[in-house]
Amino acid sequence: MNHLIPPFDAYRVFVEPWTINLSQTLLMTSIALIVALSAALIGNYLVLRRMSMLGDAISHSALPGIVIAFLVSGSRDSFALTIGALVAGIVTTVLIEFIHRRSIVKVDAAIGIVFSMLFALGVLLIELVPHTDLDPDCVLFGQLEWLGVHASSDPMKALFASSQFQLLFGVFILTAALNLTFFKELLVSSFDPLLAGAQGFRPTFIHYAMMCMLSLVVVSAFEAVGAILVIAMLILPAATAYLLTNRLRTMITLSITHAVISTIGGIHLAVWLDCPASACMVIAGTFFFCIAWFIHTRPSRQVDDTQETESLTNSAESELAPH
Amino acid sequence: MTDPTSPSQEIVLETHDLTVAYDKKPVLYGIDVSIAPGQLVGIMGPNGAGKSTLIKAIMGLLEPAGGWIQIFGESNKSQRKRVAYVPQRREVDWDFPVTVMDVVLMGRYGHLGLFKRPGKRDRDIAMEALEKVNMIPYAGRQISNLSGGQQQRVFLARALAQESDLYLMDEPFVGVDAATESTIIDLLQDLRSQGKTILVVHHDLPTARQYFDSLILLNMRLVAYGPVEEVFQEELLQRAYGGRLTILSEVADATGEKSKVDLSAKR
Amino acid sequence: MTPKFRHSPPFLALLIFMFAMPSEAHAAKISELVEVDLGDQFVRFFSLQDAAIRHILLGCLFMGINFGLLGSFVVVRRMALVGDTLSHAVLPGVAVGFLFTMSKEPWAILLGATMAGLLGAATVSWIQRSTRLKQDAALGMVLASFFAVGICLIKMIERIPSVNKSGLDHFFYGQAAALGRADLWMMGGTAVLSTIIVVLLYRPLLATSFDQVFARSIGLPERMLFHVLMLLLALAIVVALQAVGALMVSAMLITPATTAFLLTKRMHVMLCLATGLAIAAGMLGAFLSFVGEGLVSHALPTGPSMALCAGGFFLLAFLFSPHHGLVFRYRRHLSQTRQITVENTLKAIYRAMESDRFKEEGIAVRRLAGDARETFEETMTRLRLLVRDGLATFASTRGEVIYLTPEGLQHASRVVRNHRLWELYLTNEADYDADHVHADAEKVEHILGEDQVMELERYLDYPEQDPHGKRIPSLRDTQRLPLRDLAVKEEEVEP
Amino acid sequence: MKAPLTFSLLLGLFLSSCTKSSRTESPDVIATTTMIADMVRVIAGEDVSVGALMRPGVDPHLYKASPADVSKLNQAKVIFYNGLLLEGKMEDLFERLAGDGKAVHAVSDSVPESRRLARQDTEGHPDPHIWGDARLWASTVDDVVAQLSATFPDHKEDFEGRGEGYKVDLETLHRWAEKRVAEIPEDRRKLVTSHDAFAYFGKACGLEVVGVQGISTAADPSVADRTRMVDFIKANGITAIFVESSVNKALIEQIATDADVSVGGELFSDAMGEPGDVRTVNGDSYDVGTYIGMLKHNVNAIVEALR
Repeated sequence: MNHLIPPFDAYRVFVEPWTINLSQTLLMTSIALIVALSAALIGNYLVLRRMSMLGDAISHSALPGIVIAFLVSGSRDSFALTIGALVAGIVTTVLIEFIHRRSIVKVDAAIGIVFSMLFALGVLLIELVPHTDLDPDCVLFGQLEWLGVHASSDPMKALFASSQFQLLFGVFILTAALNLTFFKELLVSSFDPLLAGAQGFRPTFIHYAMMCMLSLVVVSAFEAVGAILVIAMLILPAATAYLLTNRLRTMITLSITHAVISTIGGIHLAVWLDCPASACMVIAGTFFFCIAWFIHTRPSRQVDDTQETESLTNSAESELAPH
Repeated sequence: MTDPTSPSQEIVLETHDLTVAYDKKPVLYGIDVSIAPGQLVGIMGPNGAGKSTLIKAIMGLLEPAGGWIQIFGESNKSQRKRVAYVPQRREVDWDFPVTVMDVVLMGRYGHLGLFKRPGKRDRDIAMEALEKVNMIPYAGRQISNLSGGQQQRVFLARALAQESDLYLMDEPFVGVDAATESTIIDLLQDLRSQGKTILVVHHDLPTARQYFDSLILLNMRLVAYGPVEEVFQEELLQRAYGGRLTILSEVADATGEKSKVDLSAKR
Repeated sequence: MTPKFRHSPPFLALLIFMFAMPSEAHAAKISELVEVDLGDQFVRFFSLQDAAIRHILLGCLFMGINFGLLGSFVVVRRMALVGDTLSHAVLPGVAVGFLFTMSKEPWAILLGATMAGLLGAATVSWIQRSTRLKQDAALGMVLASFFAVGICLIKMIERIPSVNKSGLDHFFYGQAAALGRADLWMMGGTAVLSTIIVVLLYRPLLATSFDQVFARSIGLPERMLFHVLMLLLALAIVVALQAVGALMVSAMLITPATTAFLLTKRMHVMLCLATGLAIAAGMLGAFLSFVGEGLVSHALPTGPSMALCAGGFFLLAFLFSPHHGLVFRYRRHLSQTRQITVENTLKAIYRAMESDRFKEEGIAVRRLAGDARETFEETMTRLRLLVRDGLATFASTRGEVIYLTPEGLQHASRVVRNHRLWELYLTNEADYDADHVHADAEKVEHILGEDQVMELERYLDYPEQDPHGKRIPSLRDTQRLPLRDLAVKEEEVEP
Repeated sequence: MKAPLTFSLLLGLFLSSCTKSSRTESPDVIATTTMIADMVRVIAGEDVSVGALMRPGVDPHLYKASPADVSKLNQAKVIFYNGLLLEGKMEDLFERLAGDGKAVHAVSDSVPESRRLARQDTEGHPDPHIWGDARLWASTVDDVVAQLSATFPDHKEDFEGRGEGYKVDLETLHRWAEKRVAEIPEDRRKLVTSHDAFAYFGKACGLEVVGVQGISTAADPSVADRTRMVDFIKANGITAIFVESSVNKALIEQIATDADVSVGGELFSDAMGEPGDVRTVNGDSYDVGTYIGMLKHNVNAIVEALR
């Protein structure tokens, strides 16, 4: 068992990262924080709009985009690949919306079909087109650790100069700015699209703008946390905050707090367990979610039993008549 | 067809030959109404008669398949700020993390435009609206902690905060307690006395008579429109509620089924 | 079945190629070493001489049964993404299964994975029940959290010395091409189990999937049934995962079931159809990947081919399904638009003839164009449609004059009759203003059926005139032709 | 009330543990794969501490780093990696570090273009599995010695001496391997494995190597590959095929069943065995946790199965 879980050594876990390994911790933490914060900000609306799994879909279907970008640009240059992934992400959301709107297929099935088909297409393309040696794993699994490795005397300066940091930071600023500027539009179109439409806010446009942001966040996070763990970073902070508060503003603040503490907690957990930091961040986030789950009491409902019944019945399959 | 208002008055809402279709299946046929200010109008009819559809079309949330709608003599979309809408309660997610105050403030968003945030004045207006519906003590509550009647009052307060001239309400009396019902109706009458116009989708025949000035009887088409006393006749009600005209609904089904008859096909 | 085709063509081709091979090559991928030919591959696939092909086809059969049946329930319950969640959530189970025996015992790993899958499904429903979080958030959280725990566990296992633990994470990269007898036994077992349970519990499962509250109210153990479904699903996914990989699980679970959902409205039909589609997609994918190499001279991976075949079926259903297919809807739209054009043209001719009191048999095209306020050519285009349908003829001798054939006249009478009856109906019975009815009748005249018209007529007490005072052609007019009769009748109507 | 209590408890625990523990030692030299680490360890001897990032039995394609690995890299004075894209995206990192002036050295740089083998499926990228050829591997020793000497000049002579000794060992190993492979009848010198990791090995020992998959272990092979491989095995009368320790075994095992041949054993391709795992074949004992032991294991397994 000692091999499995290293003994807890407070000095190694808490002191070393901030003393002898200071610069590496700073590098990793700053990147992880930026990613976690952008994801948490957009995640709030995903959870409220019941579209959490779109993050999963986009992260899978980025593969064909990356392959095609690789074929077109002929380089492994991360900028080109990011653009490819981004376009694929947007195509995914458009396709999902198209299938969902133009047929009786439900949203969840549309998501599942679109992403699995696009992923299959990506794998097939890799095999079909000669001279690609892209590895799906390589593309979709990121390593936060690599960003912590440094050689220069002033690692932070080198970090700020790196294109990857600039991309992530830009995405973060954009997400934060849009969140602040369009808070009320996002709020009203998520809560009551009819009212938003009646007030002339164009909920469809807001939906697609949000999907673009989501693609951007997911794709830019690939290198840092990988395709699958970014889903957790989208959903966990929002879900945790959602259990603890009844106000969107507080929810956003709490989700940011969750993102920050699970990032820092996760990095220390990773030092202790000697495991990948991104996975540990998710585990820490899950832990905080469980705490919130434990302490949260379901708001007392006076009348809503009927309402719940109603919504449950509504969700039943009306098209499918028992014969 | 009788027009309950004198022609000299400004017309708040006018629809002409309004036909609305859901997924190309017509739900409303050729509706003609014109409503004068200061009216409390009930919209009544059996289930599936197109009551909510009419309201959504007036709000510009549904594109009419034929005919037109004018609000204050102009296109309905340009007059959005003058129209307030109270949706059915089940149309929103009551678990959404917003407080009563937040919801009422949403009523101000249409006036704020894209970049502005609600300011002190908006808050005052929202408070005032809450006061009118006796919901001030609940201002900080999350909306899922409210009873059905309270939720309805919140929606009403939101509509009040919109400071509109035309109010469209979709079944505000469904699932609310008697106290709320009387609060709401008092408020509506108060609004009417201020010269506002209110259209209310309503279900209950007995109360309709005492609540409204005029009634729109719908059953896919306009059965009757006029002052309550005129409309409240056995024969008209029978026509609205006594089953849809079978052929009309059959044809509606047929158009829905063959959905692609282009309704605007060139003649 | 040992191969008896010792000297079959592919074998010979292979031998020849072996001798021609450059001697200095020291390493190669098999697909570059051996060229194959389209025809040979084709014959070979259907001869079933290779264990590989027999295995993959059997695998498709079992997987199709599993995923078709379970996928249908998953899709109608709107939890299509549970497949994706479970296929990621099993990772910690793989690690725990390994830790339990400290070796890569397949049974321990399978058991651990199934347990983790079940735990994941239970967590999803637990989160949904005890919080106000919705299903999508629960699914996403379970997917990523379990996966993260799995990654960490596997990293920890790497540190255990002197145990052969390499390749634990290969659990996810099941390769369809590597399907073997052991996989087939397990897949077959789960397929039989799923079939038995779905058949036995069909009605309760249907009831709970359709309306959970109702099912609970009539005393069905709704939660138990859900867990039975999840257990079957977890088993099916785990077995399929190590055989064909995570991608295939997500794709094959949802896609055929959704395709079936587009094609039928009956649950039992949907179950059969989904199963059939899943099997067909798998087999077709295997076939294409096998034969396709002859075409592109490159290995087509089997798993993605199968997934894309399932996607192809979905696309076909999406475009061509009789009720919902986009293309059919569009085609129907086109043909209806054409029919409407034809009928409107007929009506215009009828009206022109009517205003002449049916004295002239032919109508000048210019006049029609003038009535419709369109150019001569536009009118001619419309008239040519009539001629093509045999409803009218041009009189070439007297310039551009159009004559209705007897069929054309009948058809025209029918349309006009529909139009006028409907106008009358709306005015009399639906309280329409007279100025509204025309537009509506313009739409309805094309879709009124024979029965509806008769009913209308009876309802209106066999009227003679429409609200505008025009004569409504009678049923007999639409069946018999002589134009002179019409002219006579027109005279009678005139005061 | 509980929070301050918990906090002080935690703080107490934290402070008490501070005093007890000492700084964790980090190796001076870091190598990515186990093969490189072994070579560097032999050359460095006791003078310099050497660590490996990847653990035995870990497929480099699926390797995931932890913060400890990062601090190892950051504190290392010299880093050795294989190069030629064996480490995938990590190579971008190493190039960046090299650009920043860190002593980072790709072992494959010592292999001249002419001796690099092209990969069949990807143009322009040579095959990275250079350790398969003991002589080629020996040719990288000089550069490793030079790199180590540059960083630790005090031990220059020791490094050189041990480097020369290792080269001799590798040469001996190569001759031994050639001799062993010669025991296989010439027409049976065909090595069938999961993926293309044995090209250098095959060339060095005179074996013809055929892999089911290409270089990447994560690619999805097709059924046609399986049937073709079966044909190939039957046509050539091959008696045994081989699984690799770090690659999914299912496909090879299935092919063996299909073609009715035995699985000759497990070869180490992208990672070595556990240190201390000593095997004895024909009275010759070796530790498969070392490069020489690993190669001997592979050769013995192949020869015993194909002979």
